[in-house]
Amino acid sequence: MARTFVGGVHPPYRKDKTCFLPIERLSAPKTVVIPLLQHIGGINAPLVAVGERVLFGQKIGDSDAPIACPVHASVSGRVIALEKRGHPNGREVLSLVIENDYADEVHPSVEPKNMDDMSPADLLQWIREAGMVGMGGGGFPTHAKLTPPAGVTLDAVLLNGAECEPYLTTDHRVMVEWAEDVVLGLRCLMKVTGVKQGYIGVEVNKQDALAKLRGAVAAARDIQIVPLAVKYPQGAEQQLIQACLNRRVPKGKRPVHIGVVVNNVHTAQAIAHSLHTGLPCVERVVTVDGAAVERPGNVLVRIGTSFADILAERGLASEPYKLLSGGPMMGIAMHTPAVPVCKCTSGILALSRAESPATEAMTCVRCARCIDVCPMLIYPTLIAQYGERGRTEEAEKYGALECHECGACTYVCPSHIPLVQWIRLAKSDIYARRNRG
Amino acid sequence: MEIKKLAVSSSPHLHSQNSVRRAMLWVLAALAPASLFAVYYYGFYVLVLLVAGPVAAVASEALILRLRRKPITAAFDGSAAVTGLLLALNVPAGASWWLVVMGALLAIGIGKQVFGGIGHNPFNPALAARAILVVSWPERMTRWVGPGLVSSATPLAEYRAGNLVPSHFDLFFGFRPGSLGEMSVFLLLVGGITLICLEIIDWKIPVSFIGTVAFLTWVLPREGQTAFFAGDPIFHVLSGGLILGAFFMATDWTTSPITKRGRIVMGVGAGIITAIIRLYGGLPEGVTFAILIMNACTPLIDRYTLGKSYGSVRGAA
Amino acid sequence: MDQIAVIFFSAILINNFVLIRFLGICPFLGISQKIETAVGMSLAVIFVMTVASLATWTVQTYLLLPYDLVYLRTIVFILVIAGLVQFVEMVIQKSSPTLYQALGVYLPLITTNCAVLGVTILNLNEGYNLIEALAHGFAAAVGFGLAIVVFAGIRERLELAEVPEALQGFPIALIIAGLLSISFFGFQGLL
Amino acid sequence: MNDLKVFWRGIFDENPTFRLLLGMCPTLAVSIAAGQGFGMGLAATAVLVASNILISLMRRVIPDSIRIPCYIVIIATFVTMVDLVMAAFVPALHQVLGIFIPLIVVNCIILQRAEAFASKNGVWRSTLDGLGMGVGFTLALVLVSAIREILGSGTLFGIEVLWFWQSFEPMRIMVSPPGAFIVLGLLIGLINFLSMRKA
Amino acid sequence: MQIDFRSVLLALGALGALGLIFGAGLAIAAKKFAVQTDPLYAQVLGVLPGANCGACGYPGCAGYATAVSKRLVAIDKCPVGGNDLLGNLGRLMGIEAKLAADRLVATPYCDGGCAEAPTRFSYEGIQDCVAVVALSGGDKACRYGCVGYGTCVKLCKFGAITMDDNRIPVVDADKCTACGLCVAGCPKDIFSLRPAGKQVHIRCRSHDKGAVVRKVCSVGCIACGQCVKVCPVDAIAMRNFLAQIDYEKCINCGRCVEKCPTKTIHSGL
Repeated sequence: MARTFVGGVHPPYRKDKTCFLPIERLSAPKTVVIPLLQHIGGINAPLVAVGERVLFGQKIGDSDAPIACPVHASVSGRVIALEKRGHPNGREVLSLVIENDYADEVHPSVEPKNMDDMSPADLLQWIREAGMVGMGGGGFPTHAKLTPPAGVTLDAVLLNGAECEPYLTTDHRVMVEWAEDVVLGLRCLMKVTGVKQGYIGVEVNKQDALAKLRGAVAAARDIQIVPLAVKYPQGAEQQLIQACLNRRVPKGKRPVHIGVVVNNVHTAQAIAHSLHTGLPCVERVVTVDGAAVERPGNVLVRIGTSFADILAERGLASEPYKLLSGGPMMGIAMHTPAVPVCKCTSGILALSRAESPATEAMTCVRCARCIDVCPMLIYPTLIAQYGERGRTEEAEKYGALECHECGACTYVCPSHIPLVQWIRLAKSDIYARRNRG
Repeated sequence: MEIKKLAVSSSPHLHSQNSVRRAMLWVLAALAPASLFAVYYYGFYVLVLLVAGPVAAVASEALILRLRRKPITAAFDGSAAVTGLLLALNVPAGASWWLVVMGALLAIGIGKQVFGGIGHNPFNPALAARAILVVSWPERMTRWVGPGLVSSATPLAEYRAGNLVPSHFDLFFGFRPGSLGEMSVFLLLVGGITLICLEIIDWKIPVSFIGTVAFLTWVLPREGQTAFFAGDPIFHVLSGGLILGAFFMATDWTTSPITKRGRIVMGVGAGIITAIIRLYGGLPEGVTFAILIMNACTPLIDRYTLGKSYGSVRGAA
Repeated sequence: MDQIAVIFFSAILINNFVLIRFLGICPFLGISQKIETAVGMSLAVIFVMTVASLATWTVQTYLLLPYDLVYLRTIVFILVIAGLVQFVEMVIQKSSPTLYQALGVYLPLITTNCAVLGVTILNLNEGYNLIEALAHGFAAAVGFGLAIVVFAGIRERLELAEVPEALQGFPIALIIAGLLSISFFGFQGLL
Repeated sequence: MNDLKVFWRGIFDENPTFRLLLGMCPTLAVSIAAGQGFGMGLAATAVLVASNILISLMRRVIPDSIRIPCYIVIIATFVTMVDLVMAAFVPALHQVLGIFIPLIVVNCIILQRAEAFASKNGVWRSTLDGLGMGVGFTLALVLVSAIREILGSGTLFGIEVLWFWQSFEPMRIMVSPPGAFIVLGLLIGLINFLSMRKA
Repeated sequence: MQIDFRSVLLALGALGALGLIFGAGLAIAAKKFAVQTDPLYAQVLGVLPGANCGACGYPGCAGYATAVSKRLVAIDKCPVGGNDLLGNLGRLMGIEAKLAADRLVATPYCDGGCAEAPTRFSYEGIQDCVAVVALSGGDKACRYGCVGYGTCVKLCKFGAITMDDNRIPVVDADKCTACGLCVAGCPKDIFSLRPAGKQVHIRCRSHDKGAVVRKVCSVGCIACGQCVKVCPVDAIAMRNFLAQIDYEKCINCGRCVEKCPTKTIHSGL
């Protein structure tokens, strides 16, 4: 019996074009743009100057902030600029631009590791140095997730293989092709945290991934493969925890506060890959899809490769109407393809108008479908309506701050109200009010 | 291929096929079998009523929107047509056409547009209009006729009078007098269950409403009797406008609670009021008034049945 | 006992003071913007009406009737009520400043709330004994409270509605009251 | 403000029912038939004029801190007089108006005029003000009750007026409580709408 | 006519007795439940404009009145009431009020509407400046410019701001109270308060270089410096590629307005 959570929606999968295609490696581009911020937390300071030559895998940005992790050069070559560039989060972020010399000269710090030889503390430090972040889209620094606050004992490590967003098949292919690495990565995370039980949650529409993972785990008892019902947002941290462990994360807390560590399967695979090769996080798999893309598929690219380069490689069948970074439910619409792939960029979707039609908002008819589907059990329409009228106290009362913007409410709204956008505005109003008073 | 200008919007970028219009068309479709049965049972004249209702409702909505200088396209979103049809289904077969037209005008005017139109009305427009009609022209609204427009009394009135009532079978399939839309329980159930499966209406209101009426009419003695647990719940569930009201009117999006628990409260409350009016009130039927009163209570119900959010668990402080 | 129950339910549901008898319309329309204030007002009215029923019944039975002063009824009753309300006002102002602030100018308005004077006169017109008068006063106030709280709920919701400008405020409130009144018609003939 | 304005104001610009939104209870309750509305209006006007005169006369005598109770006693006295007079001379009307005659005491219009006008102005102007407000209230009552009577009973002042429309069936809701609320609400809305258009 | 003195006396007696009883009861109650209220508060609230705009930083006029009457805050926090209010409050509180020299009006410092400034993407969603700016910084190609979704119109409690056909805010100087809500609420920081007497102002916020500005707006400041040269009183300075007027020095001569090649400098309210 597949496990699940309360609420949720069933958007069309649209995964069939890419989920059976093997991952293809793309050649490194002429220039890469490495944003100094590729995680949630403090921005890194550059460690190299313009004009300097950097090597493949060299640390080029780091920060003292407690929640931050370094970035690395994904090619060898010369730094030609340090300036604000477009970022897949929609804003402009200080970035290092490196001109590739195609030598791929590896930095001396890069050397394979053996997990069994390292202490948990060393492993933790190394995970930070390797620049590991949540590669599912969140981008929370992995090492910070593994450190429990005082008084909390970690007791479960969850790998998130739900991949509930339509179109995206990145994690699916990673699990199918590198199942052993995923399991090894999980074991590494379990060693760091001293947790005895690991779980991998996978939606049951990925039977091949489930089979491969079961094969990789074999008879081991310490890792449980959890089949999950196919429902959006099954892959959201809170919902995954509810489905796998039947626990809830309290308001304003993170999973680590209830002793749970959640990581994306791709992150686990990246950790394992890094153990094998010694390379930090310098490449990732990205789903390229959408009706405007000529040859959809999953590509393994260097971090910093621009969307434009990847789209040029895969070809455009028509002029895209929207260009998304991430999936269609939580992804961010880009206004230009001149943005680089970051560590947390899981997909590049070039959608046609028919795939993502513009809708006109009408009056709320109180059908309460948004409330029925909300996985956080809050009141989207009330937050939106009170927020619209500037009544932030009410918006907060109905749960504005708990919203993690999964988009299920907006997806089902028969009046086409941009609920998530209203809630986002209400949240910023609430924070602004708090900062004032 | 060159990218010239991209569209940017907030996530999500996918949208379900849901729309108010689509849902309203489904409601009309779900009401169609029961409506056609009324035409079959009573004859062609009722078709005039069933068409007059929606047409008058849509026309008056368009007119009022025009007067309010709002886009009149909103009149064709299907909600006015549903209101009009529900109103027509709530009059007796012998009703005059002007009664239905008047009702549709009242429903849209006083029931809906004075509050700002769709989504804002606190009372179900069709029921508000029906109540006005019942109070205004009681004899016209309760002059029940059988097939061929011969006068007769409804099962509930007969039951009150202690007379013989139709068999459960006849009640279930609709071979009995009543308002146009309330006769064939079977066809109404088909439509209602379709709407539940399509997630257009929530099962909680009809189930708790009908369940409460069944329970109370079974337990409580009718007026003038003393024996408890001696009622005929099946008769009460199958007769009158209970099924029509519970599936198609109490579930009205705008006027029913938005919380899950609130919908149960609404159903139970409407059930209690219906049962009390049927058993002890001056009127034989109480569904209309029960739903209207629960409509009025809906904001209070919503307020006091707010559920706990996902993150409202211990340790949240 | 039956008689009391009849008086009780009749005053709440069938002859609801506000919706059917049109007594106490001013506070009903004026102080029903928020549920909290409506509840506070209801409690104040329940208290005043019950005590007023007791006081006026006593005055009527032991003062006006024996000395043949029934024609002074209106003056005497309004005096009694005014004094009572003033007293309640002072108590609330002292004991619950927040409630006092919420009820604001409407507390003195209970004096001129025709529901209070109305219930005392009705008590006498109906020839109720003390217990019946108390029950009637209490139930009528509960009916008033029920109506005003339900009404406040609807009005709070309508804050989010796009009511046509000409109908905003009083007109829409009256129309809601009309529809609420119609809903209560279902109880006609009960009992 | 000239004296004429004081009088006219109560009828149009500051009509107690439609503009100041005062005295709703009797407006709703007795407006079943135009005759009743007219009778109620006259009774209230009588009390209004009389109390305005007396309060204006006594405005320098009444201590400020207990003025409201004093006004109420004065008003109650006149109401009692009107009550007794009506019981004696128009018993039928007195019967149908029922408790709304004694309830004139708590009619907000009268107290509001006492407080807002009579206590600050001379006798002549207070009389005019009371008269204007009273006429305004009476006219409003007659208007509301005429609408309700015509639609609800098909008559006006008890006379059949819809003789040209034989098949007219009275809309009985108009003569029942919900009709009162709805008609008054729509009427005030209409007046708001017209004055907004004018502005 | 025979007057029944007994009943008259009875009536008077009954009323008198009741009056005495109630009077005494109330007097006792008034003593027992006495609550102190500050008469100053009511007076202060009385002179405040009652707009409840919150520009003073308190939730509405009542909040500010409480604070003022308790002398917790200066009396010049309400921009709406203007000099009249300052005078009134000063009299009430016994404080010598320093009157503002010149009335201020809110002014939008951007004139690049639909016709002059192109957009870089087509926006779909809530018609609100804050909402669109949250997405990639707004759809205007000029990243300093007004995005034109009219949040300032909604913010203004006095109906002083409207959007023109070109989607640029227009301030009605007569209605503007200089409360500053638009200044604080505009996500692009387009508004500033300007002395109403100073008519010349440079309607641009862009610190981009001239070449960049030319590409994204036809009425933006290209930092050519001609206004600086032409100004007879040295009131204009070029700061980070944007000309700025020092209103202390400006004499409203309007020479810069004539000279400006991009018509960025305006004269008038």
